Amino acid sequence: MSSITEQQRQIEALLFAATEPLDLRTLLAYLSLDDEHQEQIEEDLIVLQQQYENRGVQLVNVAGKWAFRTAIDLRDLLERHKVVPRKLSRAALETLAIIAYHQPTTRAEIEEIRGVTTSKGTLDVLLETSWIRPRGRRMTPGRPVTYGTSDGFLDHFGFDSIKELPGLAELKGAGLLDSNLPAGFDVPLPHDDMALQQDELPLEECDE
Amino acid sequence: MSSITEQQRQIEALLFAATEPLDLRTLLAYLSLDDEHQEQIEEDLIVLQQQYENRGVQLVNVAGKWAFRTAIDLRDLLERHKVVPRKLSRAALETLAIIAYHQPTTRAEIEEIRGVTTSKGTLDVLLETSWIRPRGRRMTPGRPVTYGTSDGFLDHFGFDSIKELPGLAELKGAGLLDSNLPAGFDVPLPHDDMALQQDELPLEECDE
Amino acid sequence: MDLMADNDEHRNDEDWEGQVECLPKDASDGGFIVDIEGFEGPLDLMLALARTHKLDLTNISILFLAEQYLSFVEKARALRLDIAADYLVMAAWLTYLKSRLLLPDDSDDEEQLSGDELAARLAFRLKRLEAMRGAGKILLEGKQLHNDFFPRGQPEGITVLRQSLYEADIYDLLTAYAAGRLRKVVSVVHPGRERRKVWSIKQARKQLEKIIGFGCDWAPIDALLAGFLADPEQSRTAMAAAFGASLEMAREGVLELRQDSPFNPLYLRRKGDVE
Repeated sequence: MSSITEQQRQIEALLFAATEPLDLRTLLAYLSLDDEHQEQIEEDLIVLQQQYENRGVQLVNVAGKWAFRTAIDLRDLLERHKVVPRKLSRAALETLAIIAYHQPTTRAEIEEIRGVTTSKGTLDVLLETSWIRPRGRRMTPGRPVTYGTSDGFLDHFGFDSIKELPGLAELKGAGLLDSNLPAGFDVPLPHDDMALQQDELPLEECDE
Repeated sequence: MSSITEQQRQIEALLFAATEPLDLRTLLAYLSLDDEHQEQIEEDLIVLQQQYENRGVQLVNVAGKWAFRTAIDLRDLLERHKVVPRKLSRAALETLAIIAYHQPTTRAEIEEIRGVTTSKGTLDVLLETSWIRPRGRRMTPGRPVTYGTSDGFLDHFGFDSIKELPGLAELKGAGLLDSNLPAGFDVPLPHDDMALQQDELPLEECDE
Repeated sequence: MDLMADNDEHRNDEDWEGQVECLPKDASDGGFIVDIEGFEGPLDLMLALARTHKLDLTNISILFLAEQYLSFVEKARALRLDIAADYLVMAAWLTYLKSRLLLPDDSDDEEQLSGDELAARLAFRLKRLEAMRGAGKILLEGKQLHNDFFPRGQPEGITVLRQSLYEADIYDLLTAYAAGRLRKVVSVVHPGRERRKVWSIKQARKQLEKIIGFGCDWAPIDALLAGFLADPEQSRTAMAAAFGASLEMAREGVLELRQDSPFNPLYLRRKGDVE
């Protein structure tokens, strides 16, 4: 193996030992370094990522965090480790896709797109997977809860950010990411920033 | 990283994803190879072990089974110390104060002054603060441990000497004790001499 | 028109697996088995119809699709199937849309959307739903954790060791000391107090049996216990135990209880002797 600095060793060890992907802040804290060292750590991470590039284990970015994962092309070899996930119903999968591509979105908007009432159970099942999360409340009458995807979603599907959602550009181009307008208008991209949107209120403010 | 063969990649991924250390037989089975390949796999394992030798992660062989482990010298990195500020309970505060004023004092004496039993936990918490210390043993039946305050106590509460603890008059003046106290009520003048008192034995001499 | 003429394609398309039973199962004898339950709403039904007729969603004839939908609903109704309200609402709306599309647009109303615009909106919604379905499917076909890529099998984990740092200030310390000392002073003032007397239910019952043994008139419980209640040391415990005993005796049918309203005196009398 090529040479490795002590700090790279430490980062490697932390990421190997961690049970979850770690972000830069956490890495800095674990290494007892202050924010000034952020760039340096980022450089180390890139070096490590390159060192692992062709190996059976890879250093990947998920949800803005870093984690070691087995290489995708070895999936068949690892067949026996597969955890068969509970199969999502058609309604749940459809709802998940709508939330992912239209977030932040409300239950009413999901129903508008599906043309059918969404049962509470469908959202519950999705919340249970912890792939979606209630984000806030829309600043409209009734203050409906807005939903978005979580870091768990990105981790599970191996995306660094929701900008990597498959077909996002095509769907946007076709104007299909809009909740109301017919095609041909400028359509907002989904976003899962932790920060609330302009028309979102914090979840707690439900009085009124 | 140095070059890696496809089979080494596979072994690397298998050992990484495995939930327990793997022996050669298992590795062969997972790789769908027959026993003839045993030596070859062993060679691959040695190569991998060497590649990881100086890294943050190591390939170790425990009782004939192989597993990736975080490098021993980085173990400390995996233990993060976090300081949690905690408030002392009323009982602990009271016990601490009694020890401060009445030292050297035994548990029985503390209970006599407080009029309630002192739980072992209270003394343990105080010992944990390192504000009190066991001084010696009282020369009475049972040889009970005598407690006193430590330098840490003076340090924390900002005294140069234990004699600076306010006396009866000052406590009254501060309104902490009312003036209708029965005759004979007094507040001792505390002292925390390192030297044992006449009726104290060293801690170690617990054999009668 | 045979609504579900070519359904082989459906049977082979796993994406529509859930709707196979929505198609006519036994068309040979002319009977339709239509299970509208299998569809997830009117849009879903319309998408299924578009698929049946191999309609291109990007260039769809909403008029044609509307006719398919209406005829489907009509057939279902002819079979006297229960059709959920939203399917009927859609049917009514499509009838309206059809008329708007077929009749020349003579309205000058700027506010009102033309038939073509309404049709475009519907086409958009169908396309959007179809797109979301496709997206969900692609998502599942893509890589997934624990399925296509794996985390470390035995991560050591990073432990956080908590170390307590105790806080206390001198004022807390002195207050606690003074309070502790004072408490002792107060309790020392009453030394050697006798143990409080507590009535047991059994004891109270004995007393009650004695007292109500003589008469069968209603008597307030306070009066019966007057002798004991006079002693402040005993009044509470005597009352509580006597009340408990009286409930027990009432349950056994030995005595009766009466209270006219909450907080009013509780009356007791022996049962059975009256009449």
